[in-house]
Amino acid sequence: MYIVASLAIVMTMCLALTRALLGPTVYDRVLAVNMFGTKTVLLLAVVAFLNGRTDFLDLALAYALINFIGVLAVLVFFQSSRERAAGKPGEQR
Amino acid sequence: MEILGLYNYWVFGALLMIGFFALIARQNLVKKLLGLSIFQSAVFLLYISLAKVEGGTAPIILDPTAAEIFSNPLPQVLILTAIVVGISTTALGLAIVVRIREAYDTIEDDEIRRLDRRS
Amino acid sequence: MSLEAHIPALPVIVPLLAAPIAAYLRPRHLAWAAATLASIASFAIAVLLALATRDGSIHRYAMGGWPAPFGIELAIDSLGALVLLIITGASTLAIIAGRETIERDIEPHRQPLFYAAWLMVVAGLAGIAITGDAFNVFVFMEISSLATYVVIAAGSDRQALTAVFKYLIMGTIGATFYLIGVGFVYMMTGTLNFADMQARLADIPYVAPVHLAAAFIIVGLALKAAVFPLHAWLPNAYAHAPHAVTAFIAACSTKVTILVLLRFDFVVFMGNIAEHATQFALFVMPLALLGILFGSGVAIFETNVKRLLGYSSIAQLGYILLGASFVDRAGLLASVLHIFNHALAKGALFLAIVALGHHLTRFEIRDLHGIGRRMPWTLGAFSIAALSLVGVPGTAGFISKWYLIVAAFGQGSLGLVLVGVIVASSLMAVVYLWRILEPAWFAAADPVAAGAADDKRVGEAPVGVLAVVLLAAALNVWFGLVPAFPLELAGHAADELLRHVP
Amino acid sequence: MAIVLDALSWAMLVGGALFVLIGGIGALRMPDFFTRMHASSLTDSLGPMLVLGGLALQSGWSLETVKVLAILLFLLITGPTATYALGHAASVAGLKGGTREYRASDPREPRA
Amino acid sequence: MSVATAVWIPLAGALLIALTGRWPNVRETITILTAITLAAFVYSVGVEVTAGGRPTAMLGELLPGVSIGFKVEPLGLMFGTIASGLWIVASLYSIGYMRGNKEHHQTRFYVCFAIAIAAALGIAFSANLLTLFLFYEILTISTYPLVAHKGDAKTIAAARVYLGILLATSIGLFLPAIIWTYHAAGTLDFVQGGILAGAVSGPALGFLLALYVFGVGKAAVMPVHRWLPAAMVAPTPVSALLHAVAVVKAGVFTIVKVIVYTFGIDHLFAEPSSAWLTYAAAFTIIAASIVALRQTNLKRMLAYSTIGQLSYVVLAAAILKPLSEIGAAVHIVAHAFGKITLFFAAGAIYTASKKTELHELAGIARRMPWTMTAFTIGALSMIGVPPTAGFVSKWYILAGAFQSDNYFAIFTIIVSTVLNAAYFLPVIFLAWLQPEQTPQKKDHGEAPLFIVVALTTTALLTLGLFFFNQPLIDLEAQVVGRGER
Amino acid sequence: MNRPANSPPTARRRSARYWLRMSATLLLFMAVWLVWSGYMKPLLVSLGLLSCCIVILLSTRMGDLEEETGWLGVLPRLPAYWLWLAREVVISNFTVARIILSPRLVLDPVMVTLEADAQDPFGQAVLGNSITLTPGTLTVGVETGRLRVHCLTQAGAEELLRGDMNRRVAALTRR
Amino acid sequence: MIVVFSLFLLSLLVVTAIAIVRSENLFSAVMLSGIFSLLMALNFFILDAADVALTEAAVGAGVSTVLLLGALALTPTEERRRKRERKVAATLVTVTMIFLAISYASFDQPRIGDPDAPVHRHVAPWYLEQTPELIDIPNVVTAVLGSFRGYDTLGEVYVVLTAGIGVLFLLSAGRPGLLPHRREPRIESSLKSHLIPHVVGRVLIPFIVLFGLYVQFHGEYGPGGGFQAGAIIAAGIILFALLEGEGAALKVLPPRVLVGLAIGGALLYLLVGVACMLLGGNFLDYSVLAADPVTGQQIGIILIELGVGLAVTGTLLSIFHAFAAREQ
Repeated sequence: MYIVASLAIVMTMCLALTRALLGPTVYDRVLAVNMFGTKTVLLLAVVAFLNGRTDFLDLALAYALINFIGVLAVLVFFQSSRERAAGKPGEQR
Repeated sequence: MEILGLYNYWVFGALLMIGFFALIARQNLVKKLLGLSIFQSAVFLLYISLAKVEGGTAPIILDPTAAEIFSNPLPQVLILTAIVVGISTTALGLAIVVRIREAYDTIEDDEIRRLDRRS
Repeated sequence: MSLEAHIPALPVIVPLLAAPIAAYLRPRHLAWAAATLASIASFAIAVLLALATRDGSIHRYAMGGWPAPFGIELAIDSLGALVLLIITGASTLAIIAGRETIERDIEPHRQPLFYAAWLMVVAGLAGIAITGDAFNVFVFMEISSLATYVVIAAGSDRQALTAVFKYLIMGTIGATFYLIGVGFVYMMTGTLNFADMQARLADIPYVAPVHLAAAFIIVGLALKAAVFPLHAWLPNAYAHAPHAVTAFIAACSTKVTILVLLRFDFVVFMGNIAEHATQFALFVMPLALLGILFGSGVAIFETNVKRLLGYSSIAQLGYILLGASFVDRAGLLASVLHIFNHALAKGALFLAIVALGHHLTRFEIRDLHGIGRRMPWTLGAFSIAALSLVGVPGTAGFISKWYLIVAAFGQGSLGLVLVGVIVASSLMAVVYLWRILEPAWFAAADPVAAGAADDKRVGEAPVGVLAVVLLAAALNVWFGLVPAFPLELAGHAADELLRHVP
Repeated sequence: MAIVLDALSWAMLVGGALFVLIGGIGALRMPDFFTRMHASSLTDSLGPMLVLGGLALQSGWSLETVKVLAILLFLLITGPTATYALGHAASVAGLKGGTREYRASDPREPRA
Repeated sequence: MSVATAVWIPLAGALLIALTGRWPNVRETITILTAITLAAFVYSVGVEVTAGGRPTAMLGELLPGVSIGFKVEPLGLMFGTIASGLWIVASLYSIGYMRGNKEHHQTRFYVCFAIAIAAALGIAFSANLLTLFLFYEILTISTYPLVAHKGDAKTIAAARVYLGILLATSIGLFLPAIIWTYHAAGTLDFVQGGILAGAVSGPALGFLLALYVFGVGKAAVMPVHRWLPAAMVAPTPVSALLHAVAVVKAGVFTIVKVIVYTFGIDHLFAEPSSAWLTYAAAFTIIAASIVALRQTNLKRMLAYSTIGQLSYVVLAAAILKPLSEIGAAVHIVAHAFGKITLFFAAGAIYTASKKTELHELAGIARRMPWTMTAFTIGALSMIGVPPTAGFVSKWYILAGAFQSDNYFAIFTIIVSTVLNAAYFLPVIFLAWLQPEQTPQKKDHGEAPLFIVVALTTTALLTLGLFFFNQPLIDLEAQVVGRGER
Repeated sequence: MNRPANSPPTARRRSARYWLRMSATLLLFMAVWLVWSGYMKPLLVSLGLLSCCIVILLSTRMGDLEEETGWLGVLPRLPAYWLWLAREVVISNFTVARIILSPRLVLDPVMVTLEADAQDPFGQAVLGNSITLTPGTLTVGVETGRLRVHCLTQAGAEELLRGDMNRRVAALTRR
Repeated sequence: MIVVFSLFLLSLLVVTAIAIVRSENLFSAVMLSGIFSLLMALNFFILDAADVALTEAAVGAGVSTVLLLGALALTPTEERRRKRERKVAATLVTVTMIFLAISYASFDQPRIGDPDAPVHRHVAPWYLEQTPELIDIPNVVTAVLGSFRGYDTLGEVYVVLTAGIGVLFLLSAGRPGLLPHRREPRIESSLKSHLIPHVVGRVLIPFIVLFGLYVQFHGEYGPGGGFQAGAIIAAGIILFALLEGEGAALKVLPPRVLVGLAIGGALLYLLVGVACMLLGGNFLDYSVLAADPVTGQQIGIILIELGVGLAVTGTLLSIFHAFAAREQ
């Protein structure tokens, strides 16, 4: 059963990767990356059970906490590049 | 199955060469750095693949009396170090790229070369 | 345990201890002082080690107290001690001589960081020279490389940045190739210790991975050592680095990589791969010859003095490899000796450039016109070092060239061709150095040259700098007349390397 | 009891996997960015809930369970936040797709 | 005292000269005193050597089996004596010339001159090839600033040719030859009878010989002679140094020494592959003479004359007979005395009248009788007319050639003698018998006293060697290990 | 790690409420640590205590314990809300799944503006996230109490505007 | 069955790598490299390298994305591609040849997972056998990392420190101060105006830091250790900087403190080694730190891991601030 779950998750990862490759906008790619991240967390958890080493759930936990930072960094990046493009930095508070 | 046991090596080779290709054939400096990190990741994969023992598990011995098979800890240690080296190199490379951008206003290798020739 | 037992570990520990401290020290003069002291201390240790290995003994030190294949072992033989001597010596001289120019070229608040990076270079290179563990080499190679990128990027023009980026890419490729090679050898032997690898590689049924490993390691190290045709990063990196850095790096950094190359090839592969000696010779010798001719040839047409000397280094590396490619005692002896003597000559040349750098901002040949009238002592030292580079008798360069040609004669009928190449390259060296020296001594200062300062202010470099430069030149003469010490070390190094070749 | 729990956990695992997969398919099938985000939120909500819930049941009442639930909690907190960040960025950038503004007096479906 | 003192004396002199550069009189006094001290020292060594002693001094081992060291034997003693003795004369002359022409950088001149002398003595007394090579290179480098003394673009270009050829041949050919020898024989010491017997033979020997002969560029065997005419841009005392005192003498000395002590004349004689040397030397003699015939500039003519005369020595050495070796040694001395006289005369003419071209010399003997008398003696010595030194050496060379039935060499010597006469006699004729051209560049008399004294001395030496040659012959007979005549 | 000179000015005199909050947080962190760790060795527990103190210190410096973020007080009321939310999530998941799997994608995306009942930022954040968590609705902007919500279908928008979730969140985060 | 996974994930890795190289938008490439890193971590995990996977997670998902974006903010994001077919073709040929060589050699290499491969027969078994006895901690990776090959790890710390010094050195050019600082009030991007991320992020930060510390101190028992911990803690504080603005983060941990952490960590490690020397052991021989060698080893490992953690946190944060401070 773990296998089924993990296979489904891996399939979803493939789909997400396809989306990341297809784009078409950068937002789609970020979305795909985000999806990929959460799927990684799930897969790590499932595989930890599959291998019988549940003490490795720490890894999944780490991902759950950190993956989010990457996406927020992207947001800041978008915002700052927009500010730069607008030529009026800091205006958009 | 015998052949599949070598698949990791092939992926290692493929990744290595993809990274290498980006390093050589791409002009953008950030792209080169991305290529560099793929290049290094390939080596990580090689070492970690070496460490795997069939039916084994991560080398964390919670119960020394249980007769478990453990994967090889040594390559993992080496790669921990190598990952750190990789991120350090990338960080330094990015810093240089930022400075290059400030000095040349471009991060395309061929344009930089053209600017250098002109001066 | 007395302190004496720990001496093998100290060349690395001392700079590693001083580096972070230097980074945090204020004011900047303290940082310089700390770096200089650490450098001098390392040099003293290196001298002790060199004296200790004069009898051909190998000094081992088990890091963490763990025995060899399990823990990391330091193994200092005469080759390592010799290279260690070069590293620490070059660092000491360059950092003393370079103080004023660094003070001038780098903003005050960045100087402590610069000196910290400098010490990291020393520590990294020293770590490579003394370790007996293949992976440990990689770690210290990266410390030294990263730190080298930093100190080179301190160069004052923007081309320093592009040069250093290129170096970073090439250097990382080289180091990664090395790592792959080590991985393959590890895959086949299960160990990382050089000596252990050699012992275990003998009974391996499959050779293709080992061949591949040898290829990766040789190419990777050649890339880092700027062996022709993988030299592309070197000339610009030398040309645009701060002068003191060039003096330091040019004297030792590629040599250390060559040391690893020799260790790996002779200790690990030669004894185990059938015909590796032949392959090594067939592969390395043409490259060495081409490198000699190419480096010298390009140098003849180069107009920037520092880049010119960089190309000359490529040629000189060719000599070192050529000696090694003979795979006999005479060749290795010549090779190791040339590692030492080329470091002396190139180091002295670039130290003289540090001194000249007090008044010159650019180093096109025409910027040096007539500098001999204003800075006769400096240029005198430069000239002596140049003679040493050419291999004029009475200088250190002569000794190694002598041994190299003797070794070449030992190669039978091929020897004459080799001698021809060596001689031709020496003559080319005369030409490219002459292109600098003649106008420097005799020509009138070029008024168009933007780099030349106006006449009134130009005089000799400060006494301290001048003293270092003259010392370096004097060393070239000293070791040209009394070469017993490096000869002894080189002899033992050659024996030690050949011990593993059947 | 144990069998029931076991069966339930298997069911949850498989169901979760199914939802994750459907979300993935949706992310590929949907026509524009915002609608894709809706699909992906499928994989961020019920999918993890079921999968991790199944795992939690599997592991009985132990520290692992708590850890699994902690993961789930963090996922459920960070997931929507990340989605929000992305959606906000896209809408500020003017990405529209086929979206129209809602009008309360829509004749087709009178408000209750 | 160790024979190494012979090198240290001029070096110390150089240092003192450098330190006292600010006071010209002190500086020049030191120069002269050093020269005299050196000559006295060499004389003391000479007494020992003549008595059969071989004073030796080893400074330290440079390479295994090869030391930096000195060992005086007759050939070297002879060269050392010429160099040290003529240094006194040349110094006197230099003082007159440099002051007379108000040259700049005089301190540098004297310092380099002293270093060059030190190097020459080092070459003369060297115990092995490596030491010889070391001083050979020092000689090249220390004379470079002398050649480039004037410092203008043309001079520097010429000096570049000088240094380029000498350095290139020495590094490119001489050094490999030495290393080859070392590789083959395992030693580089100068040993009676040579060290290469049994080590190198056949065509390789001829090739090695070629490396030596052309590697020693200072011997100016064609085609590596180009540096010598180029170096004519130097001031006359320097030309004297180059042509008579040190440089070219060092070249031919090295060749003779290598042939005698490294190859061994018997070993070389037995090898047909060494025969080419005779032809090369002969070609150089004839060709240089013909070129000299076509020169219009006095110093250039003398330069080509030197090239020819040097090849006499090479030819003599190449005949490979004891008598001819003695002849070679004596010719070194004879040519030194003769050629230095000629150059001193040329310099004197320049100093007094600023004349350099041959056709300007018409009737000059009337204004400068001393000078031209000396010039005539020197020229006759070059041709080989008795009672001059040149006759003695040619006699021995011919005797050697007859001994080995080398008719080609005999023929060459005869033809070249005619050619020598053909380019020297017109000059003498012109100077003594032709009327003076008008208008004169400058109204002048004899050159300064220092110069006249110097050239008179050397002219007398040229004559003297004809009459008192026996000690020299006896000494050089030791070289080939025989007392016979 | 910490120097008094660099501390924010408020660090000098702390209110009683601060200490209360701090102890509560410390307890929470310690509990979390023990759950994660699972080792009861004295060394590890004391290291855990040390870690919690470090985190508290950092939190203080970041100003976490100064403001009324208020999420500590919400904890007791949370489970009930979660249960309700879980039900909503399941329902909407099925709805969206049906849409995705239908051969013809029947889509009618609309953008609505929702007035949040909850007044404090925390409540609004919870509301926003709850909306996003239920597939079919997606918060894309929060400004001055108004939420911009993207809905997959008109029906979803209607459902949202009915305000059930809005009310519950307001009740949850009310003090 | 796990093999199939492995094959699948590995293939995805290759696809992603190709996509990164082909992508002309650098931003997309960075996003894809995030995916690459996730896949890498999964592969490591499946290949039993939990520690490495955790490191890759901490570095790849958190730090390196942030750094790359920080750099991209200062550079153009579109790659200008010109037609250079000859170079591309030549490179492709070379690359293919090397690939073929590697593949050819692979047939002589031991199969992945083969328990009889030399790597599993020689040094590694000794580590697995001796660790419980000599060091007595469950995680053999940490034992090897901290003690058996502690010298390498010392080098690793210095590599990080060197990179940190280098980045500070490079990016402080032309402006005063150890870390480049700007005039107040500073103009910067932050997420203060974004309510939801702000609130959620602030709640999460203490947990991230706490988790980092947990990883730090449980390196002996499970996957983790100083480096991973340092990266996670740094990520937590970077999150604070993203939320509240970089200046606020600098107020919480001022530059001197950060650099002090980096340097102090490295020195701590080194000084533990020196202390061992002074106490009569070899460099980094922790056995002499306590009366009982095993306890000594444990104390030593905890101390050096702490050094690693401090150094990595300090360095990564310094690097982050250096990038963030470098405005155009």
